[in-house]
Amino acid sequence: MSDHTYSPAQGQSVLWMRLLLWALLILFAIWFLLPAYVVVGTSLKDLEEIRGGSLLALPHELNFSAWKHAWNEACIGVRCTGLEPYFWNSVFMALPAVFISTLLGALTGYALTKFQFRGANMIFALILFGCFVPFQVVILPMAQTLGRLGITNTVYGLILVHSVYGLAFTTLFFRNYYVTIPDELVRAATIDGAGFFTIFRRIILPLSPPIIVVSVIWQFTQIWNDFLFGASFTTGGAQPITVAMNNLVNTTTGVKQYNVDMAAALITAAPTLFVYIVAGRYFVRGLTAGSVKG
Amino acid sequence: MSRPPIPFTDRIARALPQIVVAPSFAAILFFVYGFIAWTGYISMSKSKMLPNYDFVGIRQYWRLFQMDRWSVALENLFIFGFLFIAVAIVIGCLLAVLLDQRIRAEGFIRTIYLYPMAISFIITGTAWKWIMNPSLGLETVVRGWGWESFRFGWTNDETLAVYALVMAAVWQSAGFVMALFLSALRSVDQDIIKAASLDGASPWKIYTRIILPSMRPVFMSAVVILAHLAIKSFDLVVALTGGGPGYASTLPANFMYEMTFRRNEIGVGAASAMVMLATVAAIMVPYLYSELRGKKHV
Amino acid sequence: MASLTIKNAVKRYGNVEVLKGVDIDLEDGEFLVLLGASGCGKSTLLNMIAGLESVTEGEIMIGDRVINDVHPKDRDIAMVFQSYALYPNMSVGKNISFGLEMRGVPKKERDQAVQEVAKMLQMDHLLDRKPSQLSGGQRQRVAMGRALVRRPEVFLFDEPLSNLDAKLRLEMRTEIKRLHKRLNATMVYVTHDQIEALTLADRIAILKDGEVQQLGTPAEIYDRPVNMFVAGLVGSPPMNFIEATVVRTDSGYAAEVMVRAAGADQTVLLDLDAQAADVSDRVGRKIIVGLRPEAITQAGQKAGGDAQSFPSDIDVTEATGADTLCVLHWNGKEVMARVSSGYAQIIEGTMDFAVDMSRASLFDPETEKRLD
Amino acid sequence: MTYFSKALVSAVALTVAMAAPAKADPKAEVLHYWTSGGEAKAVKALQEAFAARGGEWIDAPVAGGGGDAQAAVLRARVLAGDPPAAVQIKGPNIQEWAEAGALADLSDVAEAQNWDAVLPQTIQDIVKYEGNYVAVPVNVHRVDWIWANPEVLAKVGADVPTTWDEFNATADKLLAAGIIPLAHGGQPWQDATVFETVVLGIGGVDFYRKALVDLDMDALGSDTMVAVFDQMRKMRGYVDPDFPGRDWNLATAMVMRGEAAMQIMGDWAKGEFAAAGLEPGKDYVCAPTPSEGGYLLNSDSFAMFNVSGADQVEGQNLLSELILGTEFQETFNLFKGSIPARTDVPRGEFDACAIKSMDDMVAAADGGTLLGSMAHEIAQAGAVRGAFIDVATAHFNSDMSSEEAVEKLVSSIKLAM
Repeated sequence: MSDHTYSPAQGQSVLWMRLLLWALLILFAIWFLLPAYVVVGTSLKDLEEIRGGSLLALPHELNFSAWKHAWNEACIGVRCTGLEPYFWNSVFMALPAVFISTLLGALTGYALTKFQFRGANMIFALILFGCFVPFQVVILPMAQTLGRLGITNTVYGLILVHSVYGLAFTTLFFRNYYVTIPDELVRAATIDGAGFFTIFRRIILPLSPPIIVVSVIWQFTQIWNDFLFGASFTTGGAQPITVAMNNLVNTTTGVKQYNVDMAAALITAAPTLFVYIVAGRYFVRGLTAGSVKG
Repeated sequence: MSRPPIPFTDRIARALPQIVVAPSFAAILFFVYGFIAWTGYISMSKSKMLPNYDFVGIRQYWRLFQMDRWSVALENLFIFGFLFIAVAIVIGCLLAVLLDQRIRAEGFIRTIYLYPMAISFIITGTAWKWIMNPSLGLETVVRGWGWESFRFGWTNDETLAVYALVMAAVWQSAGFVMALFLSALRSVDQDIIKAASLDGASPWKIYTRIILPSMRPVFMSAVVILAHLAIKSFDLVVALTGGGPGYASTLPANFMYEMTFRRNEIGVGAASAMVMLATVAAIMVPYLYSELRGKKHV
Repeated sequence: MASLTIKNAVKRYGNVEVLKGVDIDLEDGEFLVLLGASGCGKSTLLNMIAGLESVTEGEIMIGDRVINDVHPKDRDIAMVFQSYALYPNMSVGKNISFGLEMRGVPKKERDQAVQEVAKMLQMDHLLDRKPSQLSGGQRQRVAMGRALVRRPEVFLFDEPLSNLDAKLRLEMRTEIKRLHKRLNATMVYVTHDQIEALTLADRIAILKDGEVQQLGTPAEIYDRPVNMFVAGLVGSPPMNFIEATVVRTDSGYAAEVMVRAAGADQTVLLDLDAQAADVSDRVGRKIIVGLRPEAITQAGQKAGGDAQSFPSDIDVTEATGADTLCVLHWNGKEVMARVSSGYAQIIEGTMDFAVDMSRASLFDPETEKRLD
Repeated sequence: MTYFSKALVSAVALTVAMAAPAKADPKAEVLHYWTSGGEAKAVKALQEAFAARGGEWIDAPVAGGGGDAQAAVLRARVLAGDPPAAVQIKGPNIQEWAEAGALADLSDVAEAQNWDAVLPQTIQDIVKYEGNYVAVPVNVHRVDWIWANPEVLAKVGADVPTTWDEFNATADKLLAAGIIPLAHGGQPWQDATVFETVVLGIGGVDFYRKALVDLDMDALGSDTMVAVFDQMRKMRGYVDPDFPGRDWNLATAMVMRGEAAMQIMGDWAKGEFAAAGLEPGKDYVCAPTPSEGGYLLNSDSFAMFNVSGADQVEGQNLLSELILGTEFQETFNLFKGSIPARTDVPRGEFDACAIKSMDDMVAAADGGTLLGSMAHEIAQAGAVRGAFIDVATAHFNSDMSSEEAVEKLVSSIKLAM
């Protein structure tokens, strides 16, 4: 809001305000960057340097050996494969789960807002409450269910779990976004002869990219970063990367290899970081477009 | 002239919205409410190592509330939840206002503020654990600069450990709150701001009296999202403090996990879960009610 | 082209009755306007005709086909919405041809039909634009084009002009009138603007609280409103309602009114002899005399023998150009009179006014119904 | 299904079932939490032995917290009806799982390998349910050890203490010399480990048995217990301020590097010394924590769960045979720092600490001073152990008075029983 006019006498104080503003911005930036700096810095040092130097010191040289070690050499239990296979486990788990939960959330949000049938609000409230269920609660009954379905310890089990518990959030996002789309569009299309799915595909979906971005980023982050479900429902080779990373960090032989641990943490966080850095802009924009106005 | 019967395909077409919602809703009914009901029943059973269906009434709740660990966990949840939500909103709001001053490199700075949201609590916790480690982390560094009395080993102090949780959680979520508020600031009607500044209101007044109050819905969204993070906080505790020192920084989610899986006290675990859910419901149900009531169709 | 019949249409949401049994018969090619304030049920009725809302009770027929349970797309209707409801992601051409595409019309025919309609509405140069690049008037045309291209049996309009500015609204009103003449199609048009209703309609149905108050030609509605609600809704400025006591006179009956003249209240007897209504049993009791502003005008203007004239103080005058409105005080309330503009200079003072009681409507103060 | 195809299916099924025991390659999914240091090497040795006999080993490590995370996985898998073949569980947990009907009967292997003859009675009690073997013991750990760096002790002219008074005196001297007396990791189970050695030392064997094994309320609320907490308060003073959250092996590393003088930890700590190439008696010394001949026993074991499929059953049998075989008992325990569960393993390769442990165990068994560890889930399982740990750790990590701690102990144990 800087389009106010100031009198010359205020010029001095404007300058001071500007300085203060930047000081605050930079201070917060340091606070936000500190952990990243520590983690990245340490991952590039060798063990000698870590023990000898200070946490905040810059690495002497860029040494990527810890990264390589974490990626495909480090031992997790008795398997010395590094994080690589688990990385792909996570990819094969996250992509379908993000897709399914986003699609179902979009369809549900669309049906609940544009076809306000009896009880639609009640159904929405019931779905929404699903956002707040602590996941520890569902582990045991979920284990039984997965067992009945015969998908224990498989990536399909995790896809199911993440799709179901992501649904509450995606429905919330899409519902709040679709509320802002005029109902008349749907009515016009109905009279034009378009059916439920045609309207969704031809009218609603083309208007949805902002909220799809929000939903995909949110879901991808949640699912990729999940530890509890991954740790409870999978073992060994089927584990997602977060669990493998935890095992790797806790698999020590004599000396704690901080640099490898840090590199492993960074490799684990890399995809979500990438998504935020590349698409963060659209995330903010998407929030403006819909979920905020709810 | 008699009415023709409704063709079958038409009937399907008309019921499509319900048909489409049905699987999702059924899934939620089963996987959320079914499981809650199951947990509710188990909380009144004498389940120990494995679920057991012998009914014992409220005995597990009685035991739960006698446990020291539980009262600590519950108290921590209130401290943690309140501080986390309040501080994250204050900082998020402040950052949004700062970034709204048409500064250069806004996109870059915004990314810096937002990136922690991308990181899992496990990694956040681990990184802050290192930084707060008295001999390895920031404390030694700052003392090395000459500030001898500097203390940052919060995780190792039983009275400060829960604040360490707050700090790490705020670090992770403040950027997200900022994004919410920033997008709301951007959608405020510019005419109102012009009118206010013509009326002679200072920028500070414009923010505090006009813009921020108009963002009530965003404020509510932020509270709801943060509250859900607070209630669900589990990984962060595991990675940052391990619930310690002792169990000084344990939260209900951790308590539940410990009881259910480590102590062969599934009944008590389920009882604690039900208390958590009741807490959530006490906050959420009035909110949902007021939110949705206003939006009923004509 | 087809007729439209609405038989005892009822709409309920739970316990709330939004429409309480509406009967309307519309002939082929007729233009019906549904007029009423917001919440009166007019849009609900339109949506029921369109098939966007279900019919709780009663029947809706197009031609001799009951369409209660027919899907909107099979009703052969087209609708123009208040917000235009243009598909933001499609170009103007796509917007117009979407309905044809859904009906499986081959591409070539679609393109041809779009071209035709675009020409008719003078927007052939806009076909490749997106709705966001259009002005309000242009969007309105696209919305019309989308309805026209399908050549439906019934056109439905849901307050299509209310988002336009005054000048465009006039233009589009004429345009719609012209289209109706040219296509000779059955049209149902919802509005809360009584002038639109009067200018466009063959017949007007006035709704209040889910009930049709009056269904008739614009002239019937204007001249012989069935109750005070209808009388007050149609006409601008609205009809004056003057509470008066019925008295016996030598010639018959009159309504006694206190008129402010030269600073004091004078008793004036408004002659009721020209009225069809029988007021003999109301002597000594109150009735409501409804007078449109144009029935009160400057003395000497009206040649008709029915007019009676008397002086009245003018409080304020409002010149509209064509004529001038004067605010008078009768019975301690404001009354509007319409005088020709030659008298516009009179700002205040006392003037002789003539009242044409043959154009007056009488209402029962209790039931608010017309006395006939 | 037609009658014919039904018949066909059952015929095939029968053939498979009959053919399977002879043909199936042994296969076993092994759920364990041995991911650190010597443990990781030890488990690798087992896997290699298993593979050498043609077995397919499906590794399912769950790192962290001495099996905290594993406990969730195990329950999830059992409830899903798909338990892993072999799971690292121990102590009373074995009895509880057996009672739930989840464990397979290993009597056949046990008879063939004559387990009754080679296992000490205490161990047999742990791994048998209603007289049948349901788990295979891997080793015996002694918990009440002090691991010390002799060079550091020499700096203040001290030896490894043999009484708690001596311990305190030595520690005070070390403190004065600016050395951390006690390397300790602030995890609840580590606090409890120190706690139980203090109970054994201050209270004696009988007190330990009454309080920690039999849960005698008088003993739990006694003045002796107050004295135990007094000593714990002193111990807290001997620990450096960074201890919360530290893993035990990092504490061991502090002793190796001479940053700290002693660590109270089970003999798995020796695996860390060994992995670093250090030698007992020279680079480090081991001595029991002060007590009157007590021996706190911890024993790791693998329980075999009820699984379907001939290959998995075959895998369980092979695994059981290997685990209790002399060869594996020797190699594994050399890596792990513990001593073999069976008594007939050649002692030649074992170091002085292990030999002492073996001798002490026999002596303790004879003298009735062989006790199960509470902190390590031998004396008590789940809830009661948790209650002990809660109080021990709450006291150790706050300024709670000893009297208050005793009160809490009594009420918590009552609640958990």
